[in-house]
Amino acid sequence: MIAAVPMAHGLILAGCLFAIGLIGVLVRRDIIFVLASIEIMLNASGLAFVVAGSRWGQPDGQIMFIFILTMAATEVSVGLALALQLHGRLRTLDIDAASKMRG
Amino acid sequence: MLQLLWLVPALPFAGFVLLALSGRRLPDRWVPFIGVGSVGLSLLAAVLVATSFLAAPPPGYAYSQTLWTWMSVGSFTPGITLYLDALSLVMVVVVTFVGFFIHLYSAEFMAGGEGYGRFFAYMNLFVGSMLTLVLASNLLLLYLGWEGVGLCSYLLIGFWYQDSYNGYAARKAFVVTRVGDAALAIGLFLIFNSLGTLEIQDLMRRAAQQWAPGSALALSAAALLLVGALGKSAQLPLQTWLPDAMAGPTPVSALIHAATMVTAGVYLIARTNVLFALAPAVQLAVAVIGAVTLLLAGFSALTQWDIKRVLAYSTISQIGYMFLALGVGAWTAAIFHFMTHAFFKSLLFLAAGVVIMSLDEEHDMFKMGGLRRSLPLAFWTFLVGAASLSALPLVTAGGYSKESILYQAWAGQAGSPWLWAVGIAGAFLTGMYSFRMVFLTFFGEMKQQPSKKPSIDIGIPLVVLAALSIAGGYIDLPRTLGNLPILSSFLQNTLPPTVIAQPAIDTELVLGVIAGVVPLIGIYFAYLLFFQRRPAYADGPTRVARGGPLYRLWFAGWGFDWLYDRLIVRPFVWAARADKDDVIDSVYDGITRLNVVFNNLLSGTESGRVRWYAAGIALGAVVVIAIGVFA
Amino acid sequence: MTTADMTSLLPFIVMGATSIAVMLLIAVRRTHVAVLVTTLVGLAVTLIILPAVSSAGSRQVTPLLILDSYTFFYTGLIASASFAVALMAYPYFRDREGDHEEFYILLLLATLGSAVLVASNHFASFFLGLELLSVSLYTMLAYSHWRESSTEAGLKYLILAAASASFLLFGMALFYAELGTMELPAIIAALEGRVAYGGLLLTGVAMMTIGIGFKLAVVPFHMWTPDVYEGAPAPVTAFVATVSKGAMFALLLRYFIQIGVHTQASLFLMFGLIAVASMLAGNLLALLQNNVKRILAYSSIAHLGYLMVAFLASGPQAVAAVTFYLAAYFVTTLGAFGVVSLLSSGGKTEGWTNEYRDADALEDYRGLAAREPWLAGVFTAMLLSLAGIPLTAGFVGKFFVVAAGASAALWWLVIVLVVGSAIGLYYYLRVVVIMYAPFPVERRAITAPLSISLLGSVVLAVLAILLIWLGVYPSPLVSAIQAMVASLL
Amino acid sequence: MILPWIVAILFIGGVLAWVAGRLGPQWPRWVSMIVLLIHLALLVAIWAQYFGQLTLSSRGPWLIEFNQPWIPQVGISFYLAMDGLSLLLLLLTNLLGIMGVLTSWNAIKERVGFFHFHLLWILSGVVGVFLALDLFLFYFFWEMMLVPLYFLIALWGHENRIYAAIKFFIFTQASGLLMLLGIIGLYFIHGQSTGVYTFNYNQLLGTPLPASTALWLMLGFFVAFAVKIPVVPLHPWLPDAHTEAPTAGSVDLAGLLLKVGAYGMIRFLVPLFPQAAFSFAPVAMVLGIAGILYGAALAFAQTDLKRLIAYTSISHMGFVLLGIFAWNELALQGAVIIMLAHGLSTGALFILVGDIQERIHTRELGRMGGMWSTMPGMGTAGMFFALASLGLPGLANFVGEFLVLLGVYQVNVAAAAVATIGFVLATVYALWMMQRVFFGPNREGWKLPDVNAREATIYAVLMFFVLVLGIYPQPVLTTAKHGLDNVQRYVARELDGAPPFDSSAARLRSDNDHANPPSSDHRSRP
Repeated sequence: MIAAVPMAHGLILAGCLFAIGLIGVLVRRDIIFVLASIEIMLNASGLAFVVAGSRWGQPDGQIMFIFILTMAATEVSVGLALALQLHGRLRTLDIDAASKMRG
Repeated sequence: MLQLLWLVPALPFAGFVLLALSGRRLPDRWVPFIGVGSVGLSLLAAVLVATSFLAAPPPGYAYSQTLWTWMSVGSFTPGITLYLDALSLVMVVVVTFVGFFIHLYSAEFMAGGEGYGRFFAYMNLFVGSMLTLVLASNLLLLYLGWEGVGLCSYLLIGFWYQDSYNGYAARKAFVVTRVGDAALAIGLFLIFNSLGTLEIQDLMRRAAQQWAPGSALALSAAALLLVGALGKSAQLPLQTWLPDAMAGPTPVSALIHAATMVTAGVYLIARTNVLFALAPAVQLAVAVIGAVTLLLAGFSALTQWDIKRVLAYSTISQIGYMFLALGVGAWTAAIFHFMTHAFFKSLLFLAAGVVIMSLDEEHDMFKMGGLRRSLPLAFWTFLVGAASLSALPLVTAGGYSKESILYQAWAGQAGSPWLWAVGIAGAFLTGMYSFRMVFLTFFGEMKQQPSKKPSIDIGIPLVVLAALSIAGGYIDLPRTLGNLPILSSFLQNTLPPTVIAQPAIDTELVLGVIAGVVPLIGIYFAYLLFFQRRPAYADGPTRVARGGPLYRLWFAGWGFDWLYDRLIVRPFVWAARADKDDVIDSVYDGITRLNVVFNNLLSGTESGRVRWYAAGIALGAVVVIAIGVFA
Repeated sequence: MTTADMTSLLPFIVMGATSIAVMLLIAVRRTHVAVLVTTLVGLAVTLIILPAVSSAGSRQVTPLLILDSYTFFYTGLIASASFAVALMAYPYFRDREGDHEEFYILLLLATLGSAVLVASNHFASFFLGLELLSVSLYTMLAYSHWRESSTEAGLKYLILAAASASFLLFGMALFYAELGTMELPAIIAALEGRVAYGGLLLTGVAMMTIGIGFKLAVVPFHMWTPDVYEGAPAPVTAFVATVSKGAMFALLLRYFIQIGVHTQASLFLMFGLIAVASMLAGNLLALLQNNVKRILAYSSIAHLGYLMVAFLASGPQAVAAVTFYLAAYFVTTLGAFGVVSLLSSGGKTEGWTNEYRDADALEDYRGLAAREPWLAGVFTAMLLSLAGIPLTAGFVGKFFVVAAGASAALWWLVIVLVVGSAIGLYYYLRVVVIMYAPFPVERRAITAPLSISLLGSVVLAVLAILLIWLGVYPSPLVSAIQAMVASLL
Repeated sequence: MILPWIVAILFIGGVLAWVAGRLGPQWPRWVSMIVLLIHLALLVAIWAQYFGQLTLSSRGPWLIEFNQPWIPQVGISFYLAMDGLSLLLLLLTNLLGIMGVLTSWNAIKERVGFFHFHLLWILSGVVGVFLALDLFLFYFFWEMMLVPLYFLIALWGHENRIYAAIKFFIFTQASGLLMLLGIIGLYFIHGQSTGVYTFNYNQLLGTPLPASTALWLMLGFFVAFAVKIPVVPLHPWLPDAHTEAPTAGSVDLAGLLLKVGAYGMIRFLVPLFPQAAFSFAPVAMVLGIAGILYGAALAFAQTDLKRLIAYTSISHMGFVLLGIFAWNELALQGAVIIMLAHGLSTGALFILVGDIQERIHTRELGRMGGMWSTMPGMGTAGMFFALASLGLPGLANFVGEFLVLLGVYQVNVAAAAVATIGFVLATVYALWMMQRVFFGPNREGWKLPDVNAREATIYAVLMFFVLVLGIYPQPVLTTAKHGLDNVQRYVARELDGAPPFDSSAARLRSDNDHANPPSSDHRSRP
């Protein structure tokens, strides 16, 4: 049985992934990529759940991961639908174009 | 008949209420009947009460009549109670007597003018308040009368309200006297707090028991009462308002600023004599203030060109004599001088009123002259008044009263030769300025033709007062001249007798002669300066402009007005005006501006861009985690 | 799953069934009124069976849900709120083009999601309920697709909600990693003895707070609120401001008060700073705002700050105070946004551009008292309640929150509350004054008379009466709440 | 059972007036007039009925009580009670209410019903405050009376009324919240120490409080009442609110709302926190004196007549603050008399300004002057009330101010002495106002109608009361005595061991050597 990977490593990996996703959301201007980075963030937390689950040897972590996957899917689909609508109106996918309201 | 006492102050008040309510509806013909009538009835009542008082003096030589308790709060229960004794009897009779004749005079003098009813309403209110002041048995009721007369002097000085100067003079009078009243009020608090009562007779008894002579309480109480008296009686340093008070109609000056109100301070000190006896230092201060005031006022009177301002300064000077008498413990002499002064000073004012009226409101003596043939009645009565003012010996009432003051200033136990010397110098000055006034107005060539002749209504008061200015003195003849001290012995029932240090007869004789001769010298000087060498100036103001610096200083009342204006009035007005928009308000405006700044700062964060919001959340996350984990 | 479990689950089942019924109805024949009626009937049935079910006592149904009187009280609150939102939505969407029926499915699903949130006893149900609510919200926010700002609002909310959801999940994961269990009672038991939480646990709680903080729109996660409130259609804004925040706060209360998270000094300070920041920033941001929806958005941030003060006080007194305050806040915010939505739906407001703009500019409200005295009266009552003036529920709510704060001697928080509400007075009164200002003559000609729908005014009337009733005689509700709280702690 | 009616009549009257507004402009005026007259009849009946028994021994602390549980779970009860002090202030409220209605008889043209609705609700709020003895109910009425007055100023005010209305509202509301903290703090401390959680005034009295918390709670109350009185640093809302309010508004504002603060101090602040109040007394007295002098100085400097009168009320209420914190029989009676006298005289001055403004449509002193010639009636009234406000003996204000200073002198000599300067400054501004408005040349050539019948009756009634209160204040004093004894009942008990908190009074007394007769031992409280 391969040597058990210590939980801390797993969590650190999940943390790095999470940070990458977050930076992606902040930096990217295209809606599609923003949605992608959100996906990364969600998967990072899913990974954390799986690692935690494996530490306690319970399936709960993986069940939560499945919930997260399904939810991520719904989010992205709704997100793409909204992006489509925005593109229809503004002819651009630039997220900053959608900032008519301020102040 | 003593029960009628309450009628004496009530009648003038009733007159005031009637005139105030009727307002403009009452035709001018009826106004004097109410105005003069009410004071006349009050005089009648006073005389009745006086006769029954003298005939059968009530026990303890005092009669007290309580109308109702004004207020009762815990141990503080002042009542509206009238107290009649020898002192207040003299005051009541003089006030009502002089008041009645001045009302008679003003019935004709003020006729035809606008606000005739209003004038008599205020005059009646004044007489009522003065009588309340004089008859009050406790200091609170005295304070009510005290402020009442101050109010009426304000209303009457500012009677011709169209001219804003009169308004200024009236406000000045009320504010300056109000300063004195504030001190008096503090005196009242001190007395009540320490003695537990404001009833004058009780507080004097308790003060004698509890306060050691010269103790802090006695000194401060007497000092506060003195400041109150200074304010009302226009003595140093609160005398600046009286010369400006001449802006009011002449009968007002005669009644209020000569005969009655200004002597309220004298009455207060005489009434609370025990407190002053307990504080010898303050009593000495009274004498010194009196002496200094009579000198300064005398010099100032010498330089005035307005006939009424001369009389105003002369009043300040004569009251200085009364304060001198009170200071040296000559209580009865002070009251005697008050009585004679009331007669001859109101006479002078009324006669001057006739001159002013007939010369179409001309006040400048240098523009008058040679009126003795055209206004004989005014001339002769004015002459009698001036003689009595300058205390011609033997003949005039003023002579007797001033002579007794001067004698007791020298011989009195608290007196001193210095005070006497100042008194004599004052007498010299009085003789000089009073006859300067006579020569300038009535002698020399006629500059203006008098237009109106005074009628009978004005004549009677002049003649009566002239008679009293002459005969008034015989009521209290000193030892050297017939020894008939009727008034003093009568007053001794209330006021303590004066303690004479060396009662030697010859000193009294010598002093009497000196007191008689000095005014004559003064008159002679006036004759030299103002009768033989006719002054070349066309009018008063040029005379002052040409006068030397000392002359201008005296004209401006020794610069007190200038000093107070610089010291108090200007800074207060500047400070108030500078802070008009309330600096504290700007503090709150500052707070609101701070809020607006924060608002702009924060609403900057609402940039509308999603990535900015995400950054906000990320930053917030870092901060929250940092605090959550490490704090 | 015994029959007893099923009966206590009945309200949730009914809500789910109604949404399905609505879907079927749309498939059969698309009529707006019928859909509305079914939704209302469904919600009404849920409300009716609630008291019956809650009398059966609290039961744990599957490790996910705990159905005690606390849950049923909040479910009742949420259901009645969405009932009101549905009634407001009908006149709002009636004369706008595009099909409106799907809105009610989303509304029902969102309500179900909130109900699950309130009943949550396990991280899984927490997450499921949250996502069910969020996803249906994305589309509700973007529902008036003919208006670009609505799509923008939906998109912004989606991106930020997803991001914060991932924070939440990561927090849960850390919790799970540390304690090995995701059930609330087990967590409480595990943390019972522990005095100092480990680093992992603290980070976990902090990460979860970020997710929850976003949903409650407390500072520093509040920046999305004004744009989303302004962009979304008025009834949806009402829903977001009340149900989504209310449900999340109920969950926060259940979880963190039972865990006793405030006993940790660092966490207490964290929540305290969040509360202070929200109270001050919320009020300060609204000061010079000229858009009514944005003013109400900022004011709701501030009100959440006030709620946090009571939450930090913790103990039965605090839970009762929070619950009453939430009830009062629901009534007031629904009323306020109800007026906005009614005005936006009553025909063409003046200055109409091609896209149907909601009546949210302050100028739309100038002289409203002259034109619509009753509407202006209701809106004034709601604003005064937000400001905490007597005769309104807001006053009694604020009194209970301050009492809770004072009882726990959180003097510095209570002082900030006083300062915040003093600042807040300014912009509430600003709106009130504009309504009673004289209506300029030149605008009078070009403004068509508003045809206010009967349905909408009935809702507002009921809300106004409820507001005054809670303000003047709140003791029945207070006793109900105190009974409910006794069951929770 | 009569007490809730006293509050409810005005409440319902307000709604009736609003409804009557639909029928026509003159209806609401008559409705509010009738409602106020009924209210007056009720009050006078109570006063007549209990006048004989106005001592604590005969009637106990409260003339009438009404106690009904309101929110029992939290210990809040609808507890109204009336004693001598509140009866007097209710009579003042009613009188000024009638004056407010009379003076705005034809001044208010549009939305008359709505106007009278607010007017009567302010009065019902104030009546509620004077009667409430449950601290929560007191706070409830305290906040409730703000809203109608806010609307009164914001809708019927003058030029920048919105600024003034919002400023007034925020000042009072924010300080009210601080008082709420005080109330709740006291509620919990009492609850923890005695187990009984209640807002009932009688039970909260005498709660044992540690000194520092007592001070903080007392300060919470003090700030709220100080904003209302107003005490100097917290006063800037008053001049704006007065200047912009319609005449009826400023009459009620000056006459009633200022008294609420003073009443609150006498009823709640000192009895609930006696030790803290007396350790705070020197500071409060300094603030009182500052109020007197600052108010008078600023009144003199104003160019807007109504603003001038607003500042004068700051000066007058400075005396009240002084009197309350001297806390002996004389000072308290004086404070009550000043409250009544200030309500009457300053209310009358505001009506006068309103009438002048109706005629010349401006309040600028620069444009007035010489109006006595065209309006002697108005001039006499103005003179009378100006003299009342400068404290002329024989009129009401003097009695109050003299008693206050007499009482304060026993406690703090320096304070009394400096406050007496207030007399002089009062003379300065009162006469300055008369000069600028009525005397002097008629530069603008005003030809104005003199006082008409309605205005004359208002002035006559107010003059009558000011005069009677000045000449024969005894019935008012005995009624107030009942209230004040009731209030001092608790404090006296607390203060047995209190040191004389002003050394100067003690030093002065120790100087004189003779033994003092008992009367002057002012340390023994009644």
